Amino acid sequence: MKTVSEPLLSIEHVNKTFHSNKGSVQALHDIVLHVKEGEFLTVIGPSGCGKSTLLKIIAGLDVQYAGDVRLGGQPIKGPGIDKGFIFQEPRLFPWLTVEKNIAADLSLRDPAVREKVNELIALVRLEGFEKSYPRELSGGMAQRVAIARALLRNPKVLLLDEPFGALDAFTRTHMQEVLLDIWQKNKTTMIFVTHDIDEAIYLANRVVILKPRPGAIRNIVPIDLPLPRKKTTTSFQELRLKVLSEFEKIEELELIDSSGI
Amino acid sequence: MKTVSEPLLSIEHVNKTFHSNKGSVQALHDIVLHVKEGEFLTVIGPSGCGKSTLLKIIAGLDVQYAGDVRLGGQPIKGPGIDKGFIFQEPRLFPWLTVEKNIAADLSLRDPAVREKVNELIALVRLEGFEKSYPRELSGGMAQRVAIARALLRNPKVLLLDEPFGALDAFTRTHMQEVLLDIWQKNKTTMIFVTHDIDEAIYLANRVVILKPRPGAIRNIVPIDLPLPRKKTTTSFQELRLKVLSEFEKIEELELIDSSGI
Amino acid sequence: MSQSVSPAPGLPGSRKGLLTEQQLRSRQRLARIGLGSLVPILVLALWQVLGDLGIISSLLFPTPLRIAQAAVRLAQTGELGDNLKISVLRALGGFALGASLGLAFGILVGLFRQTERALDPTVQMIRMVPHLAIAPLFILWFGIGETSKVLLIAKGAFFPLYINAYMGIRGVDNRLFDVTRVLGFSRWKQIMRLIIPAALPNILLGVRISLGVSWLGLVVAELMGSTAGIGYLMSDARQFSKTPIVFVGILIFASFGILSDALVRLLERKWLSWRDSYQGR
Amino acid sequence: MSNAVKALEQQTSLAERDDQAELALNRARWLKEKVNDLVIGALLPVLIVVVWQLAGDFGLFSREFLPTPLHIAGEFRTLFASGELVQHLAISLQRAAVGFLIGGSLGLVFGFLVGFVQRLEFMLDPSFQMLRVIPHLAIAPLIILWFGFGETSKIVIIAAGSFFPMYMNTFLGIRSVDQKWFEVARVLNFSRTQQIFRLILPASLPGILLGLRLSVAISWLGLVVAELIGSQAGVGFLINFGKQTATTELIFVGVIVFAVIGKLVDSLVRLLERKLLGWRDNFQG
Amino acid sequence: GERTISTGAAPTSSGSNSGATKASVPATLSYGYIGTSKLNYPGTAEGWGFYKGIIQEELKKYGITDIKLTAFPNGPDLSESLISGRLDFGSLGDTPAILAKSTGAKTRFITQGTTDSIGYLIGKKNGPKTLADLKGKTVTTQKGSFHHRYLAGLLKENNITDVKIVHMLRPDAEAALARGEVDAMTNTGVFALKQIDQGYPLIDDATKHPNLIGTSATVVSEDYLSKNPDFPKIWNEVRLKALNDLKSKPAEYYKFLAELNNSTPELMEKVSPISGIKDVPFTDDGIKLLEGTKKFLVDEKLAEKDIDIKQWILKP
Ligand SMILES: Nc1ncnc2c1ncn2[C@@H]1O[C@H](COP(=O)(O)OP(=O)(O)OP(=O)(O)O)[C@@H](O)[C@H]1O
Ligand SMILES: Nc1ncnc2c1ncn2[C@@H]1O[C@H](COP(=O)(O)OP(=O)(O)OP(=O)(O)O)[C@@H](O)[C@H]1O
Ligand SMILES: [Mg+2]
Ligand SMILES: [Mg+2]
Repeated sequence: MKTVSEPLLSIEHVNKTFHSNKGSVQALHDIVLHVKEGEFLTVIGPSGCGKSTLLKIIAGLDVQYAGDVRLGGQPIKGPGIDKGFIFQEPRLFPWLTVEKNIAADLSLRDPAVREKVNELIALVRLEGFEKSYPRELSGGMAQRVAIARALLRNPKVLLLDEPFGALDAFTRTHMQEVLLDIWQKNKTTMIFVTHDIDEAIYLANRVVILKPRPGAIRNIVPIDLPLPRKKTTTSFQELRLKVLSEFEKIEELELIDSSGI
Repeated sequence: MKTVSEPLLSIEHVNKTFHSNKGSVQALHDIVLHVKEGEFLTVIGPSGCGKSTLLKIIAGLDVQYAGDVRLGGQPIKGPGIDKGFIFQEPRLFPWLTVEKNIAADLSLRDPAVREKVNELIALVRLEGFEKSYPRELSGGMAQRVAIARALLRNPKVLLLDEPFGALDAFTRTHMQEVLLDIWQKNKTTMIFVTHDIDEAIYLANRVVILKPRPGAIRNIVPIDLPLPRKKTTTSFQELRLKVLSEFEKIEELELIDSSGI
Repeated sequence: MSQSVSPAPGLPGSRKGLLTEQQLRSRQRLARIGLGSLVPILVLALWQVLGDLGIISSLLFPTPLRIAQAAVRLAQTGELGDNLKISVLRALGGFALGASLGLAFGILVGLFRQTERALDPTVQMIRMVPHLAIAPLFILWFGIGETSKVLLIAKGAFFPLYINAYMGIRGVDNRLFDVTRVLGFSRWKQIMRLIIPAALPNILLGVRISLGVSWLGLVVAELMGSTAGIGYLMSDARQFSKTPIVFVGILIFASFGILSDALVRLLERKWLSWRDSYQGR
Repeated sequence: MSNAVKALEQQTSLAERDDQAELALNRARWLKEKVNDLVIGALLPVLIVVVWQLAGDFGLFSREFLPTPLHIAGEFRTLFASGELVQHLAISLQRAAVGFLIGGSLGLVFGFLVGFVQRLEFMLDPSFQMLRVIPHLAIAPLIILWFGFGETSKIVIIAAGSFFPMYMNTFLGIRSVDQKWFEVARVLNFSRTQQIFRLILPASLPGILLGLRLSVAISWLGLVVAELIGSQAGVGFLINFGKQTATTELIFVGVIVFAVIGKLVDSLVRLLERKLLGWRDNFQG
Repeated sequence: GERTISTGAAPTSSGSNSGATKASVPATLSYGYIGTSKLNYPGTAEGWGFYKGIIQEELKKYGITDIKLTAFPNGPDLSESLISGRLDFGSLGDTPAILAKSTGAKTRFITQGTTDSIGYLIGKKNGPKTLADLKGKTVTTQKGSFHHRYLAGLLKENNITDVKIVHMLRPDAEAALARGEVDAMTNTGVFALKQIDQGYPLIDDATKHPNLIGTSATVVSEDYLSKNPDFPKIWNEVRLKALNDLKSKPAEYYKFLAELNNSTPELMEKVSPISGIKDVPFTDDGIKLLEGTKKFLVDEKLAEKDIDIKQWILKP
């Protein structure tokens, strides 16, 4: 099944089942996926289909699965500095201020760190809140802190679990540009979970569509539009329809035309 | 300033400032807003502009503000069963199963409650997870439990803080329909915070646009489209452009056309 | 830890997962018991050997075998069983009284700032009053019957539960409190569905400490004119320099510690399974 | 409570207030609340003392066992005037402090180790749980055997008492740190020390501080037992001496000193709690 | 492992000249006594000697430069300390000393300082007045002490069998008696007098039963004796010196006692008269009392094993 050009990340026949006393839930079923270095992959799928689970397995946070996951040819042993992760919830440390949350294990007394942190705070537009505690932040602000925290470390692979979910349309657009910038500059490999189909197409090289119960890959749609993309172009709209129709096959919804997703 | 026809909810010159040892943040500035009974109001605005704060004040969760807020002519003393609230995060009780979280203080042994809970679980599409604990749920699933919990009580006023933020496009559309259904059936007054401009226009009688620092009302756009609405109609798109341009005046973004929000 | 529990990635073992997990769990329990008894067994062996070699005074420190003999003798005469029964009843009675009051007051003080202000300073002061110093007052007020003993034990059991319940409640996340307010929980429901479960880890810790303290309180309580009980047995044996019996008492105390601890752990496993907290590595 | 605050706010909020005024108001309110706390808190003790004195004056109980507050005050004055009390107090405080420092820090360290490493938990925790319920009085001879009857044994007794609450609360504090933060720490590649100092320590701080409070209390109470053998000074000695010579006033002076100092130290820890746990958004009653 | 039999021979060589042993004598000596006080001295001749520095001065001549005094609340605590080797010698009541010896403590008995420890039996108000009234009643005592021995002996002599004896420390017992919860209690010296003053009936006291009087015992650990075989002789000499000094200033002595016990010199003179302090290590009467006590403890199965008092006593 291996592709000829060695992929950076290879996921081979991954199955994952959660057990509890009430029974078991199969979250992932025979997932096969290869990601090249520097690729931007977006993942979409219905709520509860296993996107977060997949991301956690790639991050090395969850090692109780069947199958084989390799990064750069090596089996993934655990999380590491080379893999950045943005959780679905902000998960800030409540006892640390914004800037300390971003610095996390690094010392703010190090001028290089200090400078980078300040830069990132400006990038996520949180100037003036450096010394605030998480409970003093709004939902979107907390999420931006979490993004800044992951970006600080310049990981080789960045795993993002709905990072822009709590952001308004404009902040979101801004953050998308920031992410694309970083991607192009650093050649970071991105795996990005989102619920926004436009966002998925706007950012990705390939869109992975998952279907639920058990979570499995429904289809992978390559996006070959040149950058920068415009959401209003016909080619964009065509791809959008394609992704939507794939999605549609999963769900039995007839609301699409009326709600005009 | 009072309108002639007595509004259900009247917010008069509300100011809210958060104090901390690092200084103070004015979250709301001179907010004046009147909501009629049975109205569907959506609130949009940049992240951190004070939407959640406003909702909490209306709910009676936050009483340390200046100004006057009245519900049905009475000053709001505190939260109550007549005002439903869906928080920005799910805030489920981690020690209760899904069905018990939805029932919350009601007993599942009561057949009426039982039936209603089962109905709601079906409505938010969580069949099979009745006995799961919150930590076994995905982000979107948890949010749907929170929605079901608020819906169970049939409140007169429902305050929703980005309730569909963690849902995929299709589940989201489904939930929008569910909400509209309830609104039409029960004549619930809805105040709905969202980041999705389409959603805001699709659901609302009026869209309130807030601007940040300090949070103040930028404009209120009445939506007079008949129900059911279609997002693809020109009138919808016109309103969309209007809301966008109002929004645009707040932010200094030039990305709009390229990203095509 | 999690690393070693998982089936090695790459093995197609999802079907077998359940089985191995159970096996692993029972193996883990065995390892746990084994590891747990390691230290006591080593200590006992060393103790016996040193005692036999005469390195430690067998008068002050009778060897485990002699202690065992004394225990067997006491058990055969029925003395041990009778005294144990009385002591357990006293300790449990005192614990039940003190702990339930401690819980009730802890909840009251934790819930309402008004009661906190009025009661907490006084309670904190009483907490610092030593048992031994006020034993005569207890006798004067409550006599030397069971009442005073149970009350003295209850006094000891009160505080750990009080303070843990109180602090547990004050540690409840305000965001969940807001949820109960929005959902219009009654006070009672707020206590039963939010406060108790949220403070449960702390409350159970309080129960553990309280149980230990009640058991320890026996020693002082049974000094107050009693003719039976393990505490009495120990102090009596000390008066007559019967050290092995003192050690039998100590062993009973120790095993009670283990027992009560296991009990509360069981409760923890049952009631706190919803938690997803750190388990050590 | 909060309604009162609201009313207060509304009264003054007609005009726009600047931050300065608001802050000053906040501070004044805080001060008022503190004074209020103190008054309400003192209400019950004062009431008890008054009833106690009156009951004593009416001869409802015998002075032999329960002297009246005035008598105790008299004894207190005598002891204080002669400088004895301060001396006893100084010695006791020193013993309790040293014992607590040793026992508390050992409790902290072991709580940490056992909380952090599951294998150590399995190995050590059962033994600690056994040791926890062994009465001091019963093992006094062993303490003498090993540590004599000088300062060492006193400090050992106090340290042994203060070890366990600290140990148990630290252990529990660590074990209730939410797993999701550990995931964050792992993703951010925290080193062991960083995991301890940036995650576990702050997250388990509420538990540790509670342990501190219990532990301080026990080291203080342990003085009575510790100062039973071979001591000529200390508050615990005063109590024991009072018992031996049937000087009830002396016992009560000791008890009251215990209660008051204990309460003060406890308040100190709570102050620390407020300082260190400012980041928490928890229920305030 | 009991190896107590052969040791009787060891101290027979005590007649050797003191100069030879001087070098091997440990410079520190630790002494234990019963009773908590602010001065950290016991009563009687020993206490006086320490208080006045007489004993220190004398012992210096024998190479003992450092003396540690330790107060104990109870006899058993002191015995345990002796066994543990933390104490070299100590003074306590005869009953706990015998009890410890009978369980195998390696001690020798060197001085019987007083033979006048009087136990009092105090009844509750409106309670029993005579010994016969005690039938079926509850009496508290501190078990293992000389009052226990007194009470048990008293009851036995009078053939009163169905009395419930409960162990209680003195302050607790006084409270129980005040409450009327127990019918009688045993007490000593000052405290008994105080109770009688308060109107509690005195049912009996040991002065009426000379065979039930308690004595005190100074015991040395065998371990220490092996290092300093001359010690019994030295100690008794030193003690005698202190006693002689004390006898010359009785007023000062009673004041000293009063300070120790938080009491008055008058009361002290009454309960601990100087006349009670013996100027020889052992008297025949004293040994007889001791034998009686031992026999009683053994007969009552309070002591584990019988011991030979003659063997135990080490006459210098
Ligand atoms: N710890 C767990 N224990 C048991 N079941 C779990 C656990 N975590 C997730 N699941 C189950 O696995 C499935 C996939 O969950 P996952 O969080 O991966 O979904 P998701 O695709 O991220 O959904 P969402 O978009 O709503 O976040 C769900 O059915 C969920 O109930
Ligand atoms: N408890 C608090 N203490 C101090 N400041 C706060 C607190 N809560 C909110 N704020 C501040 O108030 C402002 C408004 O916050 P709010 O949560 O209302 O924003 P929001 O509009 O809901 O944003 P989002 O869309 O990101 O959720 C923010 O600047 C925030 O920092
Ligand atoms: Mg997810
Ligand atoms: Mg918000």
